[in-house]
Amino acid sequence: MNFFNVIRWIVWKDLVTELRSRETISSMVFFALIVILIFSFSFSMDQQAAREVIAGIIWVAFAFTGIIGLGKSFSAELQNDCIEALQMVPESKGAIYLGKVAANFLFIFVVEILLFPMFVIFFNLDVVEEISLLLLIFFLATLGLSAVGTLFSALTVQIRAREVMLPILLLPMVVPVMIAAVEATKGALNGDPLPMYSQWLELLAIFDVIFTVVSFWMFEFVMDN
Amino acid sequence: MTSLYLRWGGMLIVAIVLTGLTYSHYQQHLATLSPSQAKAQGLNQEVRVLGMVRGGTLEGNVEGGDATFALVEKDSTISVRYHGPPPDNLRELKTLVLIGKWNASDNIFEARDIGLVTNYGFVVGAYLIGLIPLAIFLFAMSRRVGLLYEEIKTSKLYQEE
Amino acid sequence: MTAIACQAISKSYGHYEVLHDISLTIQEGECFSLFGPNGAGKTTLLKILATLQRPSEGRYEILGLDGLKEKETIRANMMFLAHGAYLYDDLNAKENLAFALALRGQTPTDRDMKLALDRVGIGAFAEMKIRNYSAGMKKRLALAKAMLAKPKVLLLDEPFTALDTAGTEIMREYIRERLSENGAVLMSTHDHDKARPITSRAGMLNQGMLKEISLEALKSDELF
Amino acid sequence: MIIHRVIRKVQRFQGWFGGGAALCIIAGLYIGLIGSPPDYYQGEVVRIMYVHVPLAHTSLFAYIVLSIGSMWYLWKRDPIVDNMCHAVAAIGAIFTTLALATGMIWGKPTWNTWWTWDARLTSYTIMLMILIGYLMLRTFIDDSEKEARYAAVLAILGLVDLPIIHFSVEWWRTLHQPQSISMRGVSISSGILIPLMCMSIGMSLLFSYMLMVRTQLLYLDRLLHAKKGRLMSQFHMSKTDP
Repeated sequence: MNFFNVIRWIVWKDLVTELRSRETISSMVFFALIVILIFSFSFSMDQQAAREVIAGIIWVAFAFTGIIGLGKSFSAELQNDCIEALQMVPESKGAIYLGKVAANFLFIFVVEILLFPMFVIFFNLDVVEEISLLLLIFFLATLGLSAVGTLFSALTVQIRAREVMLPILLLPMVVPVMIAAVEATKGALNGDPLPMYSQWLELLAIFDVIFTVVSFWMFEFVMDN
Repeated sequence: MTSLYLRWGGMLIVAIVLTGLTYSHYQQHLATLSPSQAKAQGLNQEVRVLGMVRGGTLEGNVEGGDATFALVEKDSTISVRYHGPPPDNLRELKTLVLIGKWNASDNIFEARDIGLVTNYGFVVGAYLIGLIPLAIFLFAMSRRVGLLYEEIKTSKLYQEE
Repeated sequence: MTAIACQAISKSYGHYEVLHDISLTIQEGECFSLFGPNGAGKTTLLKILATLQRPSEGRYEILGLDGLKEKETIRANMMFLAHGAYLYDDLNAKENLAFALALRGQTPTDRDMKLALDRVGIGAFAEMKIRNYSAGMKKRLALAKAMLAKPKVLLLDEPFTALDTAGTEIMREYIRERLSENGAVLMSTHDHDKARPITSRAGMLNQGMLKEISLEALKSDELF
Repeated sequence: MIIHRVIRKVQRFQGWFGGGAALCIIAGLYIGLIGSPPDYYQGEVVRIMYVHVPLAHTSLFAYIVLSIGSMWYLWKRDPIVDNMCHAVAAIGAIFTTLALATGMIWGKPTWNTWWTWDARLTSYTIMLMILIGYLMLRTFIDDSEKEARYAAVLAILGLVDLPIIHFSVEWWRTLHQPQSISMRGVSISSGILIPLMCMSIGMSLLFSYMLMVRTQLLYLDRLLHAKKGRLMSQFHMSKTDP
C-alpha cells in the first residue's frame, strides 16, 4: 500500500541524508555536551546533590537538544523547496508525519544514548541495575517529544521567525512529558521501587498515544491547505 | 461616536459613585484607631482599635473568653479587658483588631469581640488590577470600531455588495 | 475535455490582493502561456492550481475534479515544475528520482531512470550528489522527473530560466510530447521568444488581472 | 451560512449584553464590596474572590470557545469564525493575566506568598503561555488563510494538552508540597454566593460583549484592508494599462 511506502521512503531519505551529511546528530551531540559542561560548572556537586538535580539536568539538556534536531528536520526540507513536493504528495499527509516522527525519534534517541554515558561519567552516577528502566523512560519521553515536536517543526518552518517560534510553541505543550520524565528518571536513579513512579510511565504512555493520534490528524491541516 | 463617549462617561460616573460609597462604608465600619486615639475618643461610642498584644501581659481564662492584657501600638499602650466569645486568635505578640468601648472610670478598654486585621490594600489592589485593564481594553476596542465605521463610510470604499 | 477550469479566483496576502477575479479554461492538448512582469501573480496562480495554496475566493477544477475537495486525485495526475527543483542536496540524481516518484506512488525501473537522465543530457552525472549540480542541471533533473511521471496536467513556472539552448529544446520537445498525448500545459514565463513555438494560447497577467492575448500580438514586441 | 445568521442575530442583542454586563458587575461590586459580610477566617480579603474567581472561570470559558471555534474553522473554513477565534484569544489572554494577577494578590494575605506552584496556578500560567504563543504565531504569517489554519491547529492541540498538564502538575505537586497550602475555610455561604453569582454572570456577559466588539473590529479591519487592497491594485492597473 502506498501509505506505508511513503512512510518507508521518508524514513529512508532522512536516514540516508543524515548518514551522508551527519549534520543533525553531530550538532545535537556537541550542543548537548556544551550544555552538560555549563551545568557542571553552575552546580559544583557531590554525588548526593547530583542525585537530586541530575534528572532535571538530563531532561533540560535532552529537551533543548531535541528542539535542535526537530528544527532541522523540516528546515532541511526547505532546500530547493522540497516541502512543496511533500505537500503535493497524493497521499494522506499522515504518512509523511509518521515517517518524520520515526526519523526524528531515531535521531533524538540515538543522541540520548550517546550522551547518557557522559552524564554517568561527569556526575558519577551509578546506573547498572536501572539501565533497562531508564531506556524505557527515554523511549517513552522521546516519543512524546518527537510526536508533538514534528508537528510544530512542520508548522513553524513555514512561517517567519521560525527558530524562535518552535521552542516558544513546543515547550509549553511538552510540560507533562518533562515533568513525568524528570520524576521517573529521578525515581530510577534513586533506585526507588517501580510502583513508586510507575504512574509517570503511564502518564508518558498516555501522552504518547493521545498526541500521536491528534498530531497525525492535525498534520493534515499543517501540510495541506 | 458621541453616544460611545456618553455611555463611557456614564460608566465613569457610576464607578466614581461606587468608589465613594465603598470609601465611606469602610471609614464608617471598618476603620481602626490606635490605642491613644481610642483613649481620646468619647466614652459611649463603640470603636475598633488596632494593636499588638504585648508579650507577657496576657492573663486570665483565654479559652473561655475572659482575659486581660495590654495592647500596644508604636509608643502608646492601653490595658484591655476582654469579655466575649471564645477567641481563637488571641495570643501574645499577635496583631489584632478589638471592638469595644473605652471605660474612663477604670481607665481600661472593654472589648467585646475580636476582628481580623483588615488588609484594605490587597482588596483595593485586586479590584483595581482586575477591572481597570478590562475597562481600558474594552473602551479602546469600542472606540476603534467606531473609528473604523467612520473610515469605511467617509472613504467611500463601502458599497453594498 | 477541459483540463483546467478556474472561476473568479482571488488571492490576498494580508492587505494586498495578488490575484483578482481570474477565470481561465484550458482544454486538453493545449499549451497556455502566462506572461507578465515580475510580481504580477504568475507564481501565485500556478501554486493555487498546483493545490499548494487555497484561493481567498473562487473555485477551480482540474480534469473535472474540484480543486478544494479532490486534491489527492488531482495531485496524482498533475505535476508542478516550480522555481525550486524539489531535490535533496545529499542524494544523487537516481535517488532523487526514485524518492520523488515513490511519493507519487510510482516505481520506475533503473532502466527507465537511466533513459530519462540520458534524454535530458545528464546521464553521466547520475551518481553525483545534487549539491554539486549547477542550476541548469537541477532544472534538467526536474524535467527528467516529469518525464517519468507522465502527468496529464503539467504546470511549469519559468521553465526556460537557467536552461541553455540545448536544454530549452529538450524542454520544448517534452512539452510537445505531452501535448501530443493529450496532456494540458500551463506555463508562466517572460521569455516569449522561447515560448512562442509551443504556445497555443497566451494570457497577460498584470497587477493580479488576467487578459487573454492573441498569438499575433505575442509576435510583436509592443506588448512587452 | 448558518453561522452568519446566528452571528447577525446575536449581534443585534449586543447592546443588551453590554448593558447586562454593566448592571450585573455594578450590582456585584456593590454587594461584594459593601453589602456582604466579611468571611470568618479570611476577613475582608475574601472580597478579592468576587473578582478573581469570575475572571478565572471566564478565561477558561474563553479557551473552550477558542478551541470550539478552531474546530469549526477547520471544518467549515469560514473567515468570520477565524476572526472570532483571533478575538477570543486576545480577550482570553487578558482575562487569564488578570486572573493570575488577582490570584497572586489574594495569595499574599491568605497563604503569605505571592506565588505557589499550585496545580491550578501552574496550568493557568501554561495556558497563558499557549495563548500568547497563539497570538505571536498569528503575527508571523502573511497569508491569512494559512494563519487561520495554523492558529486553529495550535488551539486544538492546546485544548488536548491542558487537562494533561493539569493532572501532571497536580501529581507533581502532591509529591513535593503535601497539602501544606490549600483553600481552607471558604465555605460557600449565601453571603458569598450572591455577589459571586452577580460577578460571574456579569463577567460572562462582559466577555461575550467584548468578544462581539472585537470580532466586529477584526472583521471591519479585514474588510477595510481588502477594499483598500483592491482599490490599490485597480489604481495600479489603470496606470499601467494604456
